[in-house]
Amino acid sequence: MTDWLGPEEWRAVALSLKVSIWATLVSLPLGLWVAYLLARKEFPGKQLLNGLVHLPLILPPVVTGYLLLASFGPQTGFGRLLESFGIVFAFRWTGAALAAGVMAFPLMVRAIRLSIEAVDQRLEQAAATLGASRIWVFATVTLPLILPGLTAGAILAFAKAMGEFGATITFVSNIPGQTQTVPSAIYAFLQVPGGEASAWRLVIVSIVIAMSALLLSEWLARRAANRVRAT
Amino acid sequence: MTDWLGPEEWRAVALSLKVSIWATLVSLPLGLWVAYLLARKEFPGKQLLNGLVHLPLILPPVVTGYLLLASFGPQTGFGRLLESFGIVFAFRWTGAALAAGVMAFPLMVRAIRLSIEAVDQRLEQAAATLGASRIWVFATVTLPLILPGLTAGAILAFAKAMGEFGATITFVSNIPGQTQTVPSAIYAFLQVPGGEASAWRLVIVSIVIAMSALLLSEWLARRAANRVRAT
Amino acid sequence: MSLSVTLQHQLGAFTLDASFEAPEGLTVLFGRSGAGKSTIVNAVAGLLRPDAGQITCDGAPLYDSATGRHVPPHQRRVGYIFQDARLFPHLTVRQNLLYGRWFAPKSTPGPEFNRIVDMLGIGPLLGRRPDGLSGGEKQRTAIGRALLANPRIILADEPLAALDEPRKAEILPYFERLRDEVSTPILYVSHAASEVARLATTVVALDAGRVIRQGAASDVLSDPAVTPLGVRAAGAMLEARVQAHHDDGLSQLDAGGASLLLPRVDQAPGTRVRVWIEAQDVMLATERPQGISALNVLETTVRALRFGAGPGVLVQLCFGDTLLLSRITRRSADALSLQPGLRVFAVIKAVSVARDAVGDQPRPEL
Amino acid sequence: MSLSVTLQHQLGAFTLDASFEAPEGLTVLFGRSGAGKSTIVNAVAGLLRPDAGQITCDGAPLYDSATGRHVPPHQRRVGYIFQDARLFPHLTVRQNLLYGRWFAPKSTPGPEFNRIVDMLGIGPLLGRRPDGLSGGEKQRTAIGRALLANPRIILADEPLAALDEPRKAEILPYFERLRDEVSTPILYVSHAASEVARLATTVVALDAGRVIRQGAASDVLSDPAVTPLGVRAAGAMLEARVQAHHDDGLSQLDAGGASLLLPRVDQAPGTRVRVWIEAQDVMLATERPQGISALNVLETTVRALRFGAGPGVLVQLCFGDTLLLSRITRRSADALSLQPGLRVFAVIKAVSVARDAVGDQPRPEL
Amino acid sequence: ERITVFAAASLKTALDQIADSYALTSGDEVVISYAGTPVLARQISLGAPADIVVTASTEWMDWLEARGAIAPESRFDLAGNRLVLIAHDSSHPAVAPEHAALDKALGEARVAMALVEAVPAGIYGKAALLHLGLWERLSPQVVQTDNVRAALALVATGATAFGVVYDSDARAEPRVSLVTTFPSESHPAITYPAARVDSRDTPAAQRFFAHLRSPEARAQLRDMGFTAPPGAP
Ligand SMILES: Nc1ncnc2c1ncn2[C@@H]1O[C@H](COP(=O)(O)OP(=O)(O)OP(=O)(O)O)[C@@H](O)[C@H]1O
Ligand SMILES: Nc1ncnc2c1ncn2[C@@H]1O[C@H](COP(=O)(O)OP(=O)(O)OP(=O)(O)O)[C@@H](O)[C@H]1O
Ligand code: MOO
Ligand SMILES: [Mg+2]
Ligand SMILES: [Mg+2]
Repeated sequence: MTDWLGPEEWRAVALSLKVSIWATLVSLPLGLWVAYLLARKEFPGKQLLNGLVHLPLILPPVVTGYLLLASFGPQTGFGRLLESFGIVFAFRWTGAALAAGVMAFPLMVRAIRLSIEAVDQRLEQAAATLGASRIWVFATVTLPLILPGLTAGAILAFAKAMGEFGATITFVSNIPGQTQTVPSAIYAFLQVPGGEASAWRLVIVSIVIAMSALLLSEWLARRAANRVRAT
Repeated sequence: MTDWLGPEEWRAVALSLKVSIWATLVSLPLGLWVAYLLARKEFPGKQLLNGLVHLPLILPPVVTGYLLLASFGPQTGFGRLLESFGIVFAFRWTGAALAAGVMAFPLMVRAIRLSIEAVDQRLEQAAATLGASRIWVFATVTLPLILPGLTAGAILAFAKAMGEFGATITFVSNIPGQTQTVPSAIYAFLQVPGGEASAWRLVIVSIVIAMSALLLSEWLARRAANRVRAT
Repeated sequence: MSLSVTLQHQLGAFTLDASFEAPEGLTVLFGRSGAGKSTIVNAVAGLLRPDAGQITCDGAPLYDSATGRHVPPHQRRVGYIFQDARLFPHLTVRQNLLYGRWFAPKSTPGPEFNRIVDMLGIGPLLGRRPDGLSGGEKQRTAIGRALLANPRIILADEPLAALDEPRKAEILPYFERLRDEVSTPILYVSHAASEVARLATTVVALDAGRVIRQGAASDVLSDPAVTPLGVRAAGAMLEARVQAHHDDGLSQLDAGGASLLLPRVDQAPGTRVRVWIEAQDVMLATERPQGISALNVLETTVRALRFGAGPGVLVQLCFGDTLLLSRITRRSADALSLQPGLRVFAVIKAVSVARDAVGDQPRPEL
Repeated sequence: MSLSVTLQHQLGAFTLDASFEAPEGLTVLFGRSGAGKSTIVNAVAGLLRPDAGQITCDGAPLYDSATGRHVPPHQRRVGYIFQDARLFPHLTVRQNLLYGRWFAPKSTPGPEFNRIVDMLGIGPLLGRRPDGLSGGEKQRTAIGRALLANPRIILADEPLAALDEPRKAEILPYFERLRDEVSTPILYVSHAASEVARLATTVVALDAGRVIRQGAASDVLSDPAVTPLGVRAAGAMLEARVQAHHDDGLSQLDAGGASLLLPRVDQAPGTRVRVWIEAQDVMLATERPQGISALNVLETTVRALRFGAGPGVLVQLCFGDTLLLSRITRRSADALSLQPGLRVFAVIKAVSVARDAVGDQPRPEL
Repeated sequence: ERITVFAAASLKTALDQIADSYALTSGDEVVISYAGTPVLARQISLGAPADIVVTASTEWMDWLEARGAIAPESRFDLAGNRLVLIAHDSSHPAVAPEHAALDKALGEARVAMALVEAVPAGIYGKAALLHLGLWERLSPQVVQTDNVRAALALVATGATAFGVVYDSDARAEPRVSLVTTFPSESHPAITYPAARVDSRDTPAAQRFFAHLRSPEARAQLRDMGFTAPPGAP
């Protein structure tokens, strides 16, 4: 594989993996929390939160990228504030992870939310009567039961993150070795005369990674459905 | 609103609506069929079909656009064949609809599939014993029961189609009034000095349309869940 | 008009190997849980394809493993009444009722809509959706839906099991009417003795996938050798005629010449009814007891005794053509020196005959 | 060790306004469907917050609308046994059993794990997951799980309702043992008369959200004025002692001085048991009947009569301190000129007392 | 009648103006799709329905010509341009176009450029920086976009501090200031060749194509900061 892919292609693959894994892992706790809120709580602004979460799914990705740039860019107050803590997103791989995470977030939340909704709340009641506080109920009953669903959601998000392009290129541009993810590299290769061969190699790599992730996720989701039922 | 939006912006909105509505309506029967296959049938290659359906969700959209161009472009054999029947996709609004439909397809199928899986198959058995053949069972029992879920899936697909950018601009370019959808127009405006105002107006329009569609779809999905239960 | 079933089927460790005929009237398929009742009904409906056998309805083969024939469910014209009503939630009661009509052959007109609606008393519900109906109303609608599809046979798989007692009592009479007013054969699954007693024309007793006894209800049920539901559920079905209703809430019936006093039965004087008397409610005495609360003392002759493993004995009695079962202890049987031919008095408390143990009697075909 | 409940709560059109005490032992909350039983149990568990009232367990307030106190469920230390076992599907039986242990206060050690496992006979299941367990095994595990959380009170909401008869018979003895071997008070919901009869130390009868009667089980159940489950379920609970087992499958018991012959009971001679005798199985005679199959003829005195709307009469009888109920027709009552004080013979067929109507008797606290 | 033009992104402001005034006098409708040159070229080679194409470099037009996508006889050079370094800081002082001064001015800041391997503005820019000996050091700071106007937008919004764009772009955007103009010998000559697409030869397209050569159009281009095509008198 190292032979088959050129060094630049290889770097793009490595970067994309890093970006997608980070995007997935970091957004997972937040996704879990938001999915839980949406599945279980009633509060004012719930539909607004729901809309906000879905926004990246339906907004043009370029717009999402510009919104990110306008929020986290080095010129913005917020960007400077973060920078004083040593956190920089714009034109960094961290920004690519942020963009990928934001774009994959709705898919992750949808999947986790479904698995939470499938959990029999009577089991949670039973745990409460046995002495488990809210947090313990969540940790010992809800979480184990949604684990396959959670994993499925995370993997779907990972696959989506691997393919994210519009928001990424807008937010962090296309700096080889720093922010040039596989999709950006494919795009760049497609613009260079004779770059098609490299582009198609990367397309194959991303299809293979995404498809494996996807099949794994579907399989886990199906297992989840079988497991969560109360007994 | 006609005053607030300039004529070019207005044209982009009208085109995007047309493209998204067509994309949704035309892909709906196919989406229904595929969702039904995935929800109810076991056949060799099922996981392959499932992967294929999901591909646009996880592939870089630009790649999807290039694949479309490579399949339906006027230079290709298939493109010429279609053209001899008067069907042209590349660089036409029809192509924008195709791209949008392909990109939105996985979301549509996922939503419909869930609603089909929620239908109590014992109701279908009951219908069969009452004399309804497979097709009639589908038309008189399954279809009415999944109608809210179907609508929810269609609306989600519509919202996604409204935001589709990467595949569209690659497949049909960005020809004002012909293939310049709202996302392409936003992209174009963002690159014109002083074009931000127009861009943000279009962003607001697309957020409003997409959010309304989304809330409607969530509401329908919730109604669907309540309705499908056997009685 | 009859159903003939011969089936072999393997489900996991369970083997079904059953053969029976369901003639005119209502055939109750009964047996313990897991005996294979639902499997048979599903095979008749075509929802399950058995490994081997033949199913013939009215002469028409529905399934024949020899020829490979397997008529799909929607062409079988069976009216299946499920335990859970399975009404279509998106249709009104009227639309549910008429659902089968769309597909029923136009050539042979089915039962009239209004007649069925009246029979089931669901006129006021027609515009409503199943959602808001009570369990009993749902099940009545499901019965109507099956009937109006103009089926060649009605299948009912424990249609009352999910209902509570008052609801059961509400539905049972509809099945009696069905049996008496509709000429379609009915295959009815139950493991409740009282339902069997009240409804069955024919009884097919099933145990572990095999038919252990089949025949006319009164014969099978009064046979002390057949207690597929356990001795505690043994009893006899008496055919009787209502004679008079008394002011103190009792009704007088004539059962094969003997007079029975029972808590008020609903039928008008002159009506023929069937009465289910549980074996354990029948006490025996060698002398006519005096000064006792029990109102019914019948002079009978012992026909047979069946000693079981426990301390009880089933005693088959007869008066005229009528059979009766009594369950007493072995010790009493010895003390009374019971043996076939002995004349004994059967003592039956009026209140021990439950209201739902009295039902309309199947009428000969109209 | 007792529970005191006073509640007002509005649920749609339904108003709950109940107040009762559950002392030591097993208190059965019984009443028709919709009477408000589950609502009360959920309020005690803290799963529902009532509109007003107080709930005190063992002196500790769990809920008090006056002070606004509402202890959350996980701090109440109730052992709730649900109708559906609600075992955690991702944990083994052992882990399910030990779940409450994680959260139980370490200071007051709960029942010993092995003792509970032995008592419930679930030793062989410990390594398995709930998935593959039978209904009865699941329910036994659920009972163990509740016990091992070392609760101050056990709540059981129709824990047998979802089980079939053999399974019910399998679980009932465990609740008897619970009542007798564990000193925790138990609040047990049921609307099955036989469970009430077998298990209750105290009975709280509920109707339409109100407590209509509460007291010791034997008093309440033998009161002809209280028939919350309908007259057909009326009966009396006799306290008896097993005297001998005979070879012909009968057991001899002593009930308040009178001798009873019943189908074999499982307990050893000397054991105190309770026997439930349904009112409709008791026949009355003014003279001692001769030559009859019934083995039990008790000399009793009529204490009270209750005439209902139907043709029946409930007659309360006593012999010594023991109360008995008989249900006969009004006509017989007239014919026998029954009135309080009259001496009558109560005739009870041995076989009409079901096996599951005989249970261990609650023992005084250990 | 409608004429469709595919044009390099940097022509946006100028060509829009030419098209508007042309539309007023001729009554024809001119529809222009702007994108980075490689995107245009590739789409045209795949049959995009453009009547006229204007790229920002001769290479891509040669590439199209080699594929037979354009009418070779129609090809002519429409304009030239200068390459500049711009800053977001409106008061950034001018800097001489030489290694030391630029090195100091740019420091560690991000520089927005079009794709340096594919898009003409990026190719020219990389050549200029190479020429000045700055490429090696600067390349990790270079933020690449798919066309030059996207790079301009990054500087205009302040997302990057500097950018390499065309002089005409810099003039169209008031929020950027000119830092330096790269010497013309530091990069290949900037040429905007125009051609008619071979398969689409309508009279309206021919009329507008002719108009592009008119002195009026040239004047409008000149006003927008474009130069005469290299080698033109
Ligand atoms: N899919 C299956 N796989 C294996 N065994 C099965 C399957 N379905 C049913 N069985 C077994 O077949 C036997 C007969 O089942 P069936 O449902 O016909 O019984 P039944 O008489 O209807 O019982 P019930 O009164 O409980 O409804 C049972 O032992 C059951 O466990
Ligand atoms: N969420 C609710 N909204 C309105 N009414 C309710 C609600 N929950 C329960 N009820 C009503 O409250 C009453 C008491 O219900 P509850 O479940 O306590 O009865 P129950 O005695 O436990 O009955 P069962 O024996 O059927 O379990 C019923 O009439 C029921 O219809
Ligand atoms: O005008 Mo270009 O093709 O972005 O250099
Ligand atoms: Mg069954
Ligand atoms: Mg309840």
